[in-house]
Amino acid sequence: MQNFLGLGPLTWITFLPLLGMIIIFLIPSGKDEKGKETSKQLFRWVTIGFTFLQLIIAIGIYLNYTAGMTGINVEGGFQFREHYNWFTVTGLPMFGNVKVDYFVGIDGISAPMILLTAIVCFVASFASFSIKKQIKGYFAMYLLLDLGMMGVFISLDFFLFYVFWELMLLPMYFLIGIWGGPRKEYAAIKFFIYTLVGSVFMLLVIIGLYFGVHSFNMLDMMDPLKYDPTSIFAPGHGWWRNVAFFALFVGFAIKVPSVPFHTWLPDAHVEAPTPISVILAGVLLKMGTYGMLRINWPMFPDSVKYFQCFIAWVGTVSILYGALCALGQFKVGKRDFKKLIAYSSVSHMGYVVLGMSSMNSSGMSGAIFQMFNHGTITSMLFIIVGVIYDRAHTRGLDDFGGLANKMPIYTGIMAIAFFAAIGLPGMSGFVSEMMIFLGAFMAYPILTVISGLGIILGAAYMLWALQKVFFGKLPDRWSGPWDPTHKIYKTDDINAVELAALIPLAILIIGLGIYPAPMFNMMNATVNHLVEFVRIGGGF
Amino acid sequence: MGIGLTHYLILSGILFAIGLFAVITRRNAIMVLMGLELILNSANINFIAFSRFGGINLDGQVAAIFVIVLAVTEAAIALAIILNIYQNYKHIRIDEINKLKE
Amino acid sequence: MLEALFYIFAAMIIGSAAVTAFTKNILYAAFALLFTFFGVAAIYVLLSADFLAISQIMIYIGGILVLIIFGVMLTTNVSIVDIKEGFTGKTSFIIAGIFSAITCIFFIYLAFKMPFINHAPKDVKLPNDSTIKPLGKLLMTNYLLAFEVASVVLLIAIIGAAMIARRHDD
Amino acid sequence: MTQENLLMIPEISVVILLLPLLGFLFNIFFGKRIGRLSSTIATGIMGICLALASYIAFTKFVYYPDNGMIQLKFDWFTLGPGNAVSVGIGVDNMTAMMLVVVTLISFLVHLFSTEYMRDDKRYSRFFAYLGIFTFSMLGIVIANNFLFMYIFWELVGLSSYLLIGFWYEKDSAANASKKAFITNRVGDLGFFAGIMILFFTYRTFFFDDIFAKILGDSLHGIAPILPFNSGFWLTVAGILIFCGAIGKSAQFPLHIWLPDAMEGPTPVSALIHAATMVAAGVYLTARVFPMFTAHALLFVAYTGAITAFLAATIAITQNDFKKVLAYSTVSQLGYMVMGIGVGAFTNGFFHLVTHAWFKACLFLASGSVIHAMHHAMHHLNDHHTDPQDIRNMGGLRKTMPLTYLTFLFATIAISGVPFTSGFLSKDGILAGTLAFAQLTGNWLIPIAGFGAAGMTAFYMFRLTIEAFHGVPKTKIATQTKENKFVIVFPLVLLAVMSFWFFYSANPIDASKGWFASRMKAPATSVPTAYQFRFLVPEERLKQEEEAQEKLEKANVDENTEKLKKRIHEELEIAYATGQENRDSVEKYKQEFLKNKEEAKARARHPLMAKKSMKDGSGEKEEFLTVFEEKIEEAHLPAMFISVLIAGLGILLSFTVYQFKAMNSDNLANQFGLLYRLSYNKWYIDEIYDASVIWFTLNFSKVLGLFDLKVIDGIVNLTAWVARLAGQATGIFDNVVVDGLVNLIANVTGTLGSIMRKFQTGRVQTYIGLTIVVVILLVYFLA
Repeated sequence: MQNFLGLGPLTWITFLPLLGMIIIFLIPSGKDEKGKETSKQLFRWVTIGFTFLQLIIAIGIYLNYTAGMTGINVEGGFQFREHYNWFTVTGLPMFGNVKVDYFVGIDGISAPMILLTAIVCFVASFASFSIKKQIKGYFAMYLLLDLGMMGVFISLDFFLFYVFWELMLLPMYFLIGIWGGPRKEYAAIKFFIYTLVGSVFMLLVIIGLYFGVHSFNMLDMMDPLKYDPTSIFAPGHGWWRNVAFFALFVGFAIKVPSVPFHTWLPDAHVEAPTPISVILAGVLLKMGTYGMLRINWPMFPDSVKYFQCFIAWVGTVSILYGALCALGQFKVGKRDFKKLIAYSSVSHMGYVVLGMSSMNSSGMSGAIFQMFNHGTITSMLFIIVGVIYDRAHTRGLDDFGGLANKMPIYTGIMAIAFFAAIGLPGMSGFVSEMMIFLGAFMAYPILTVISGLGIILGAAYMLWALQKVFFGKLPDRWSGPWDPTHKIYKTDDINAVELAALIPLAILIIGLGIYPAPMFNMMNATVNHLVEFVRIGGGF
Repeated sequence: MGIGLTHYLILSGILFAIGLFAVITRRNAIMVLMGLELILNSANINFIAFSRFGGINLDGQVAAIFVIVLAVTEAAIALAIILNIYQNYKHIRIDEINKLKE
Repeated sequence: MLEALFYIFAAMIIGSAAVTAFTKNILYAAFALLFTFFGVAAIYVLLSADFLAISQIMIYIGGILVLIIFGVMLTTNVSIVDIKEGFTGKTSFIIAGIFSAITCIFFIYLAFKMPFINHAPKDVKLPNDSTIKPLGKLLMTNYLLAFEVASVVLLIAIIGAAMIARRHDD
Repeated sequence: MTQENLLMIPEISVVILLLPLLGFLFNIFFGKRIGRLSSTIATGIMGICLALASYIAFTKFVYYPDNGMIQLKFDWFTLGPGNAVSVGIGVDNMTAMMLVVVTLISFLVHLFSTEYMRDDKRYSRFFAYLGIFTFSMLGIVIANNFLFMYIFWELVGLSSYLLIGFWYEKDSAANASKKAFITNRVGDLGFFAGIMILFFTYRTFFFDDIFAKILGDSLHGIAPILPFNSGFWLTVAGILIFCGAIGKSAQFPLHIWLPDAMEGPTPVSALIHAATMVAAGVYLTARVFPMFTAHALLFVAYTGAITAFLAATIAITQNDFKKVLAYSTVSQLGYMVMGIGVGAFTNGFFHLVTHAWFKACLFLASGSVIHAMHHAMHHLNDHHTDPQDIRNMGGLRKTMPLTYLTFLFATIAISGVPFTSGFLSKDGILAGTLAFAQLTGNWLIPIAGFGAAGMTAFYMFRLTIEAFHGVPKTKIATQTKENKFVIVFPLVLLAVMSFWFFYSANPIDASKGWFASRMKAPATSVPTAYQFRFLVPEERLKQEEEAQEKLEKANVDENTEKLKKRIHEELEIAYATGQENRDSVEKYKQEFLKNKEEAKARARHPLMAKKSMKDGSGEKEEFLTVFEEKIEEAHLPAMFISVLIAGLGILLSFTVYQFKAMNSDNLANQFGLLYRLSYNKWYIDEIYDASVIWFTLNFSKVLGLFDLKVIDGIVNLTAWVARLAGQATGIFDNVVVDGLVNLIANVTGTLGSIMRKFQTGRVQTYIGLTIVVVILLVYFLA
């Protein structure tokens, strides 16, 4: 892929949203005499345009991606890489010279994530049509969030990574806190503080590692020869390295989220507006597992082995706990549709953690593929909830019923999403879950079979929800013309904009379910390299 | 006893005090102006007294000339201002013109 | 002889100044001011400052006082004959009195206690010829700049005064 | 078998597989627009499939009669060099037979449904679902590996879910579909665990590769790959895979979903829940038959026996037309599983095929009856009577003669009366159980089998008599009419298919027929030490014996060298396939030696029959095992007993229900406890509700509360503590720090307000003050 204007495709894909943001800021809000924002359509289409450009670049990256290059700790294995000096600060006390690079590149782990981010952002921008207030600010924030997420996935400099990581938090906070539901402030602050705690752990380790290698380059941090032998993370300091690994793991596990750090997720999902839920579940959760694969695994391969069993337990517990909590939604408190899906996310991300704990190529590939699939599937689920919420202004599962007759197309699409979430063969979720199970079984047979209960529980709660919403009799309030005062809601079927968001995802889910080879080809070399790297302990 | 510097200074001091009193107490702006003239005169007496007895010779007198010049300009401008005030307020009672308070 | 003259003129200055300060009638005050200026001019003569004495009479009496009287005429409603303008109030009257008294006493105190008083010559020989020539020389040499500035200031003051006093209704 | 002379079998099988999918896609997207035409398209596609399947079956049976599998293998995706996930399709005799069964029944059900579903508002949707079901079922049939099988297994579950819940407006239907799916998932978890064990060990999903590797080098005196050097894991894997069959074929204890599944439309019940999908479990059991160890087979046999018996007892007392048939299906599936479990592979599979015809016939006939009842009810404006309750029927023989005749014939077939296909297959299974009992002493299995056979005859005739004989019990029954041709035609065809002569010229023994000769039991792959001796082919026993002797005779050092070399090779394979964590060479060798001793000891296991001394006599029966001979011996006794018992059952049924010689209510009262147990289905649903489901739901509830209160509570508590600390510092801040600041401010303010007094705004005051200050300054400074 050619460099355009002297900047590589990764820079373009990451900073395009910034351009969009500037354009959005330049467009006047243009309120007419009634106070209605006249240029809101323009904001929407600008956002869609920029995310679409991003998607095109992402597809271009995919098409020009060379399968078989390794990455992880080999700089030559990264593709589309750009390496410039960002800034250098000299003569700091203690730190000495601090050199921060703009070092980006992708390998088999980040390439699927780039693709996923581009897809989810594009799709979620369609779902953003339901946002009605302060549209200018919303889309500006949205694009900033997009930028942050892309940046996290391309960064190979730890400092840069951290900058993007934090950059992403802020718009998320506002997007939940301003455009969210009734308890938005609580949810936003909870989200923010939770993830900030994780960031603090990460920051501590970053500083520690910096003193070890005197560089923020991630690849240097993976090389035992680059470490100052006196530093606490140098090879041989197993205890300290384990502590650092654990701190990082907790930091990322909060983001995943793994039990018991998951309680921000249901709140954030329930309160966030639909497109933000989509992005939250579709991309943000992946950052935890991505961080583990990019940072935890190769930087602390010795500690990974030490904690392997523990990680597998974390995965198993998350799977079962999330699934049971999702099932428990039918019994406890408000039966909220979004909360159900939020808990199912906990469960599904548990599979990813379980797969990563296996340390073999099936499990790892499955985990990465599951990250991608969970992104597409859960995005679809949240958009689906958003569609019904726009019509009914409720997410209570008890308020629905018998919609299959009223909204047949919607029901069909929803069935695809639900069965994909259950892991039905023919959908991408099946392939990834299968690979995770096959891989994890080689490492921890008993745990794997126990976590297999998750697929039964998954079927139970998903089908339960499906039945609640679509089957049975239509409640009286759902028939008749639109009349919010009497709680009678219109039940027009899904519209074109919503379909535009859902159909690409559905095609992707089914397409990858039938022919997953493109994804696996993309990540094979990297994953095998990582597995081998961790197996030999990386020299630590 | 011969008339010395001290006498002149006492004279100018008394004149100054009277002028000050006029400046502070009178309501009419023109009366205030008159008080000012008294003060300036007391200052001039001092200058010239110093010129006579203080060993500064004619420099004191030159200063007095400038003071007179200043007095003239001051009187001219002050009167112009007073006229202006009169045009605006239809009176020149200076204690009622307390815009500075706000 | 000179001492008697000094005391006479001093009494005249203080008396007329007091009238200026205390009278309610603004016209009386203006006339009393006339006597004060005369008295001061006389004191200048006693101090052998002839040029200044003449200037005092010409400028103060011929210029400023006339100006003041014009001001009085223009700003006081003569037709209803209420040119008596009172003081700002009893409290301020007393306070101002005390202030002035303190000031007066302070100056007298200074007149006696200032260190240079003792170095001043008791009696200085009066010059015989006029001071006009040396004054003119001084103004044209040492004080040229001040002189020029003063003239500019005068010019500006005249323009300014004319501007300010101009009627604004056109 | 070379590629060029396969007569296009793999290609055509792929076409057969994909055609129904095409129909599904077409009907789901355009079905609504084309209306009635959708059924024509779907039926037409099934007709083509049927023709192609017949071609494949004919070709396979005639040109490739030996039981080899013609297969295609390809990589689905790869995980790096040498680490591919391969899948493929394959056709052997069993597949060819199944293709015909599935396509024929599917075709007939399509035909039947064109009329039966005529008034349904989701007409085209129904045919779309039938299409995807047929696709998935064919996928199971032609899969040659576990992965594909599992994939289509799940897809079949999906289509079953969709079809059971077709009338989702009814809560009962929605619940039943959910129950079916989840129950199946439980079984599938076991299935998947079994697949994981096999894949973990052999790194392949293909049946033939796995069986070959299980057999491994035991012939050459080398132990099979870890962990199957002990029979335990092999047994576990077998049982786990069989779990899939337990779920899908509704075996005890997961049979509970099948009777509920009758909420779906009746053609669906015929297609899925009688003839094909539920048989998939049996098909799977037959597929993996070569890897069942002795213990696993015993497990399978007992499961089948219990299911057959239990379901038969329940079926006796049910009143719902379809429920009776459902339990009868469960019972018959138990039969098939039992047959395979005892090693009567051929007859078990045979029963699958014959059962498919007559059970489909029974269900379609019931559909015909229900359809007629519905119409009659509609005619009478009656919307409350249950059209499926046999207590509302009676006397339908007169109004619906064709339906009656076909139903009767299918009933005779299922009861095991001679000259029917049902007799042939059932007799074979029962003979197998007898032989098995003789060889191993498990006499409970034949007892359950014969008991179930008698009960089957009884309740099937009860059903026939109650519904068709006697006088109409309600007005509706009198108003019923025979259905149209498209409904009756499949019935007749299926009934005709139940005659014996389709399978064997001999009406009482099918073992010499074409079917039995094509569906030979595959030789077991399980090492001799873990298998019933009588199931292991003579040939292999002989080979093994020779190998053993050679091994013993061979020089010990040489042997060790050979072993080491072999072990190295094994380890290399293990490394290449990623089993890097394997034990060291030394350990491996020791284990091998130890296992050899154990294997010798295990050979004297009580389950193992004594080795037959008989020499292989028949020229064609190269692999004729002891067991097969025993079956032949047991054939006649089994036949007599089964005919006798079936006859007794029929007789009893006629006595009670036709001639009313005994009052059925009295009988029910006499056997009160048993009756209630049977009527309430042994309370199995209730037990589940009270145990597993109750536990799961309440556990999830508790966990949900735990999450909400405890975990979130801890988070909120932390936040609360932080906030409290914040408040404390806030108070400190307000009182002390702010206090100081405020103090200063107050002082300033007070001073200011004092000073304010001086600010009169009058110039004169300012002048006065200025003077005072100047004086003060002069005084103090000068």
